[in-house]
Amino acid sequence: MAPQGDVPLQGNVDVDAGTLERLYRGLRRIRRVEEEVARLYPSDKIKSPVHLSIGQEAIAVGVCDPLRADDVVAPTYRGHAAYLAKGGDLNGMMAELYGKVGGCARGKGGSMHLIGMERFILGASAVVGTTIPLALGFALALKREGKGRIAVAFFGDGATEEGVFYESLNFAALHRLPLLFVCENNFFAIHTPLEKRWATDRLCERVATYDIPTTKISDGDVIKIHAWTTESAAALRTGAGPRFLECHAWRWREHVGPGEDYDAGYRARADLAAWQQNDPVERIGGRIAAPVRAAVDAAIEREIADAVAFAEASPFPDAEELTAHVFAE
Amino acid sequence: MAPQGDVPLQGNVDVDAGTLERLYRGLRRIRRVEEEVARLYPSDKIKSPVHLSIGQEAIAVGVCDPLRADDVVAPTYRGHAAYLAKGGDLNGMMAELYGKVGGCARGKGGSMHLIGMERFILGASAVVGTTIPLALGFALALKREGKGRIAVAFFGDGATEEGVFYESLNFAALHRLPLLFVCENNFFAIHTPLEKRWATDRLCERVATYDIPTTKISDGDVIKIHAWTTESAAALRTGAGPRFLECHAWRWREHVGPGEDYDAGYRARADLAAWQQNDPVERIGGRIAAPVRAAVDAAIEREIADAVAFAEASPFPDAEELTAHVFAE
Amino acid sequence: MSSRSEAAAPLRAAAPERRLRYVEALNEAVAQEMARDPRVFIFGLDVDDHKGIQGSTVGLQQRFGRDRVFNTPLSEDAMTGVAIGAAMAGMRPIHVHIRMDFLMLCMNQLVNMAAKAHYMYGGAVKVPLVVRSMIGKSWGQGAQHSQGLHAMFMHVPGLKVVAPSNAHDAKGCLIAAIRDDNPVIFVEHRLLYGTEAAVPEVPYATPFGQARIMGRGDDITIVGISNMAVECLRARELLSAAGIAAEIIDPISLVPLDIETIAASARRTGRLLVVDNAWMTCGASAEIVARVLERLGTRALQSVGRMGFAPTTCPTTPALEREFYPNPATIAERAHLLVRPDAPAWRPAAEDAALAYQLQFRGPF
Amino acid sequence: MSSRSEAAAPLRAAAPERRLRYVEALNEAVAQEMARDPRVFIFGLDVDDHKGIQGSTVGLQQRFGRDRVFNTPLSEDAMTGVAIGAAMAGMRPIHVHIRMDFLMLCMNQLVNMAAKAHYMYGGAVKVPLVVRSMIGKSWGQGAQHSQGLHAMFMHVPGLKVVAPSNAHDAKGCLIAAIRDDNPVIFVEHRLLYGTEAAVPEVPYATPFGQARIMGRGDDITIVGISNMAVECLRARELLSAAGIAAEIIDPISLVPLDIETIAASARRTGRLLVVDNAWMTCGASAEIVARVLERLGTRALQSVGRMGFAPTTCPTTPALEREFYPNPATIAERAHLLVRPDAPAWRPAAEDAALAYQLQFRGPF
Ligand SMILES: Cc1ncc(C[n+]2csc(CCOP(=O)(O)OP(=O)(O)O)c2C)c(N)n1
Ligand SMILES: Cc1ncc(C[n+]2csc(CCOP(=O)(O)OP(=O)(O)O)c2C)c(N)n1
Ligand SMILES: [Mg+2]
Ligand SMILES: [Mg+2]
Repeated sequence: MAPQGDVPLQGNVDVDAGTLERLYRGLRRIRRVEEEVARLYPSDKIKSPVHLSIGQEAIAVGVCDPLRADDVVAPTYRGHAAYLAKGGDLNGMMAELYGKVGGCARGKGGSMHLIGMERFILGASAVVGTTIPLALGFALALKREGKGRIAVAFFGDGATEEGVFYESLNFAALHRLPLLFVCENNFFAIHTPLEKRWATDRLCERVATYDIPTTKISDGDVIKIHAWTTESAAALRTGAGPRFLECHAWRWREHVGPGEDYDAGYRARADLAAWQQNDPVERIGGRIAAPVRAAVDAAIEREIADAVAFAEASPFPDAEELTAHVFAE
Repeated sequence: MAPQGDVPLQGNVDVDAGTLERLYRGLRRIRRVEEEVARLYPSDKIKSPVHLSIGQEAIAVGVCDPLRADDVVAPTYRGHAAYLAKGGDLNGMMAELYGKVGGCARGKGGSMHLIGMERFILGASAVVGTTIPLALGFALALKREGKGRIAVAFFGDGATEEGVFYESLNFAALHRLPLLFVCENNFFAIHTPLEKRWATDRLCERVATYDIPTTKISDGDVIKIHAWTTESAAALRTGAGPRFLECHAWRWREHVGPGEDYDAGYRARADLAAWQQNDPVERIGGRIAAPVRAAVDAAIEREIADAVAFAEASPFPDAEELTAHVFAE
Repeated sequence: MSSRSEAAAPLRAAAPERRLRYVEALNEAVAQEMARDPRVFIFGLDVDDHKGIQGSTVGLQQRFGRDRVFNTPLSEDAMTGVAIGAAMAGMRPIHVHIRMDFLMLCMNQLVNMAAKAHYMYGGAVKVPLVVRSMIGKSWGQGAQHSQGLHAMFMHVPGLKVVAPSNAHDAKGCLIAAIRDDNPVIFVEHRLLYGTEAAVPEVPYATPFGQARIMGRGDDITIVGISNMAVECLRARELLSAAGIAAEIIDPISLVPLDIETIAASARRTGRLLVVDNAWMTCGASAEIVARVLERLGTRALQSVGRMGFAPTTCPTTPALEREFYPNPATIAERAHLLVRPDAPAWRPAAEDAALAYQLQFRGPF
Repeated sequence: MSSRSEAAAPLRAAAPERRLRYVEALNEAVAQEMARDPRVFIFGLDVDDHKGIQGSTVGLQQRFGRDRVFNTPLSEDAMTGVAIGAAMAGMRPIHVHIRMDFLMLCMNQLVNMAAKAHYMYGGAVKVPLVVRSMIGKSWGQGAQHSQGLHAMFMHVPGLKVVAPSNAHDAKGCLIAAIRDDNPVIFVEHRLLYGTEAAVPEVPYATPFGQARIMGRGDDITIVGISNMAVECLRARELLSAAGIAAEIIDPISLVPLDIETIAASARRTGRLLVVDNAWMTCGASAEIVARVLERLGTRALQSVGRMGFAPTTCPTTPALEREFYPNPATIAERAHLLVRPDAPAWRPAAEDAALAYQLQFRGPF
């Protein structure tokens, strides 16, 4: 049964060449940054736990590309992808992971608390679900402002089990807030599969009962995600209420840390293989002319090398920083 | 659109004469007890705020009558009706309202915290929604026990806005707990109407997405409520998962306290009149032979008089009681 | 200062002071700030109904519209997140709770997000948020409608906590809280709502971190928090009959805490009694006693004491509720014991204790 | 007691003691109680995955089945309600949280229901519930994964709070908590998980409200809470090099609190330092200082002090996190100052401080 309020995607969505290149660049950049983080990790230079998005990049990229620069996103602790896709400063991110004062949170936040307010990237939280209502509050402010800006809340499948998610849906719909709810359903919360946590998977249908139009994209297709966002963002800018997207995705690596953990037995490497077959980086990359792709790739490598150098060079915060910023002056 | 999992009631449900008499007695008893509480109120003998159920009696009575004595109910702070319908001791309730040591909570709880564990009436809470997951926990214990006992969680429309309600639905369905969710929808939370609180009224449909069968009864018909409970309780005893009932109802009096407050303007006296037309006490009473009815009424008056006398005679707790029961020994 | 001494007070030449009730002062503070600053808005359960949070929000929606004054669903957790998010976006929300006990539903947002955001994000955001919360007392409020939980918020760096004891400070503190760039937990005691004080019409901010000496004395320093400040003033009257001069200090704000004023007074009187409207264990009273002694050295004081809720859940029955709270008589008795440990036991006469309840603090502010 | 003094310890004739890690001790406690009492069950996020809460729940599901050992959705609030309801029904739940910070999501259930039910319902129900909660530290745990929030629970009557500092007490306290008819907040410090101690195989209950003197000394009494007890033992080693004999007390349980043992020690040494794994404001350290001084009278002690988290949010970067926590060197320095206020400033040598980290408490228990 199709839930009421379902927003079907048109059969064959596609994008123009410029968009395709942007999407590729976005996907590849996140992939490579996180691979680099994973590579650096054993060196003990990264100073906080990292939750990598490798394999899930399409969601952040597909959603953020159609946004305006002054739209707002609220990433999670698994937030490198959304941070980067929304234009977050790579130097600031890398230095933050290094615990350096040049980090986007001056080294005080680490990987789980990236922030980039100059790009309207809200700070992430290590407590699951906590930032959903914050995005709501931001959306309330944007609605009052009346300039057509919108907000996006990213969250995992696990976050939808927290009561605050439903409280947020109700309030967003009641006030017709310009907010996109984007659920990154990677089937697991840490190592626990959906079957142990969800009574049913009728999530979209449930959300639709708030009169929130919903869409589910199960194949991780960045073009579909892009199309949904383009259409939804336009609707929200002219006063349509909130919308909801559930995207299936596969987290390639372990929950936290740089490695894989298929030997732990809680999920099968065969599933990884299926998703890798479908890897958006390669799929979109394959549609880009080879020289263009090579140039994009090279630029990304330079940017990463620069960011690592920046992080290395940035000093640790001074001891006085310990008690700075407890209160805003 | 009929939500999936909807449990329609048979067209013409009815009950036998014995049940009818029990229902009448239950309805009338609650009505009269609360009228008496309201009458006593200005005398300052009642020592805690009272949230009367006058007008909403059909829900407690219709749900509790088909239950087994060892089934469990979790009432709310508007809980006199459920407490009495499940067989709670009237003396203990009246003395509790009086703040006397003979009260069901030794005077420490008051009207908002009635309890009757000997009749498997869980203690009520003054914090909206708080007892829903407690009923769940009790249901979990009953399921483990394996004796076919079930639990009932009562809650208002306002409580369905709290996140814990959704967390509870999910867990109950996931574990197929023997629990009936009963929402007493009286359209208001204190003075705030549903329109200011609910994005939509598709509540049953939402609950159904947990694969929880739902039913909505909009006319306050105690016979329908009784039929739903009879059928649902039987299903639960043999291992069916939880069920959900939404009952419309009208709170005749003010939110808290003994009086009416239609002059406040937040709701119309005309609505009261409509519900009073349909008053279950009178409707069911009208189907009972006059002498039987008179005998029932008289017995109720005697019981109430005895309870008031009991409460009057019961002493206030001694000062040492202040620090008794902080910890269980 | 007292009903008795007042009778003898000289008539003032100045224009009669304007007096407001605590709820009216709160209402005026919000109205003036909303008029001044379009970023201010107020929301929460029941703010726009006809009772308007005991009058403290009455008329605001008519004046400022539904966008800036609105009711919410029963969703304390998400609504607190909404407030924090809006604050980060540059608005200045006031979130109202009719019982402090309900803050337990939004502790995650208050403790893990509001308190920490400015620091955790390296100063990149601010959270100018006011959380108004009411403490209930008397007439069967009971276990879940009576708690003064300010200590939990004092415990967490990044939150300010204020608990004004009179209408004058209620207005000044609320204006200061609204203008503050940090989350402020604003503690209001229900029994103070009806009390009157001189409240200037012009907007003014009561500075945080500045305690007020409500009555001078040389024999003992008594710190009273929230409505306990008023109870302490009443105790002071009773003590004066026994020849004891108590200095009464209202800290007004608990974070930041004006420990200097309290310590200086205690050093002078040599005795310190802290009376809180809360439990004592890990409470504000423990903090004040410990901080004063750390600062002055233990030898500087002859005696210290704490009073607060009985170490038990709050009972509904008046027979026990009466014993649950400190009152002027028990405060006076305890102070007497601290001042004259070797004297025969003393209690104020019952009728004096009853009379003490007629006293209201009338300044100076 | 120390790595140094141990080398010189006489060989024991008795059978070699069985040593377990803290996580193993927790695991054994639960397994033994589950075997003994079919009402005991354990649940919470991640309890049944391959990591099994750092090993503390590994193997339990295989042994006791999915009905008694199970994972939950991310729904801390409702799951706490489930635990309380099941406890009221006569079961004995153990609810596990991998960070104490997450308890902020279920404060309503813990504070407004679990703590109060027995009292508020006049003794009609009991809530035999254990809430296991882990405090994080080091390596970028940061603002929301590092808080020691036991003071909030100590504040509320009706909750017991224990914070064992070693494997021996971890087992004994967990068994005692499971058998207790009241809600017990069980505080586990992550850095203690790998530490070993002698742990008898037979089930035993460590009595609540009985502090342990972990090392004798006459110059100063130092109370260390949770893993700070271990840090204080290390500080004691450093102090002994400076000729100062510190008495180290581990309260083990915070509610009930064995104030007698602490006060008696402080009276003898004349000095009291309380070192907490938490913030100080309205913390356990404030409470212990205040309670000891109320009990003994201020004049009984020469000096008091408190140490705890820096009054700030916990930063992730090690450059700042290092400064956030008390450590053996800073504790020793502070103790030295309290004992010899007029002596020239003293700090332990850096290499001694580093060496101190090899020390583990080995009893006597
Ligand atoms: C409120 C809360 N409970 C538990 C945790 C521990 N935890 C950290 S990540 C995580 C899984 C969250 O799953 P999901 O929302 O699906 O996000 P994913 O990690 O899969 O991206 C859990 C349970 C937490 N951080 N916050
Ligand atoms: C968590 C919480 N928030 C707010 C309140 C204040 N309050 C008391 S009753 C009530 C209305 C509840 O409405 P509903 O659940 O529909 O029950 P009703 O009173 O209509 O029976 C509110 C908001 C409360 N007690 N608990
Ligand atoms: Mg997930
Ligand atoms: Mg209602």
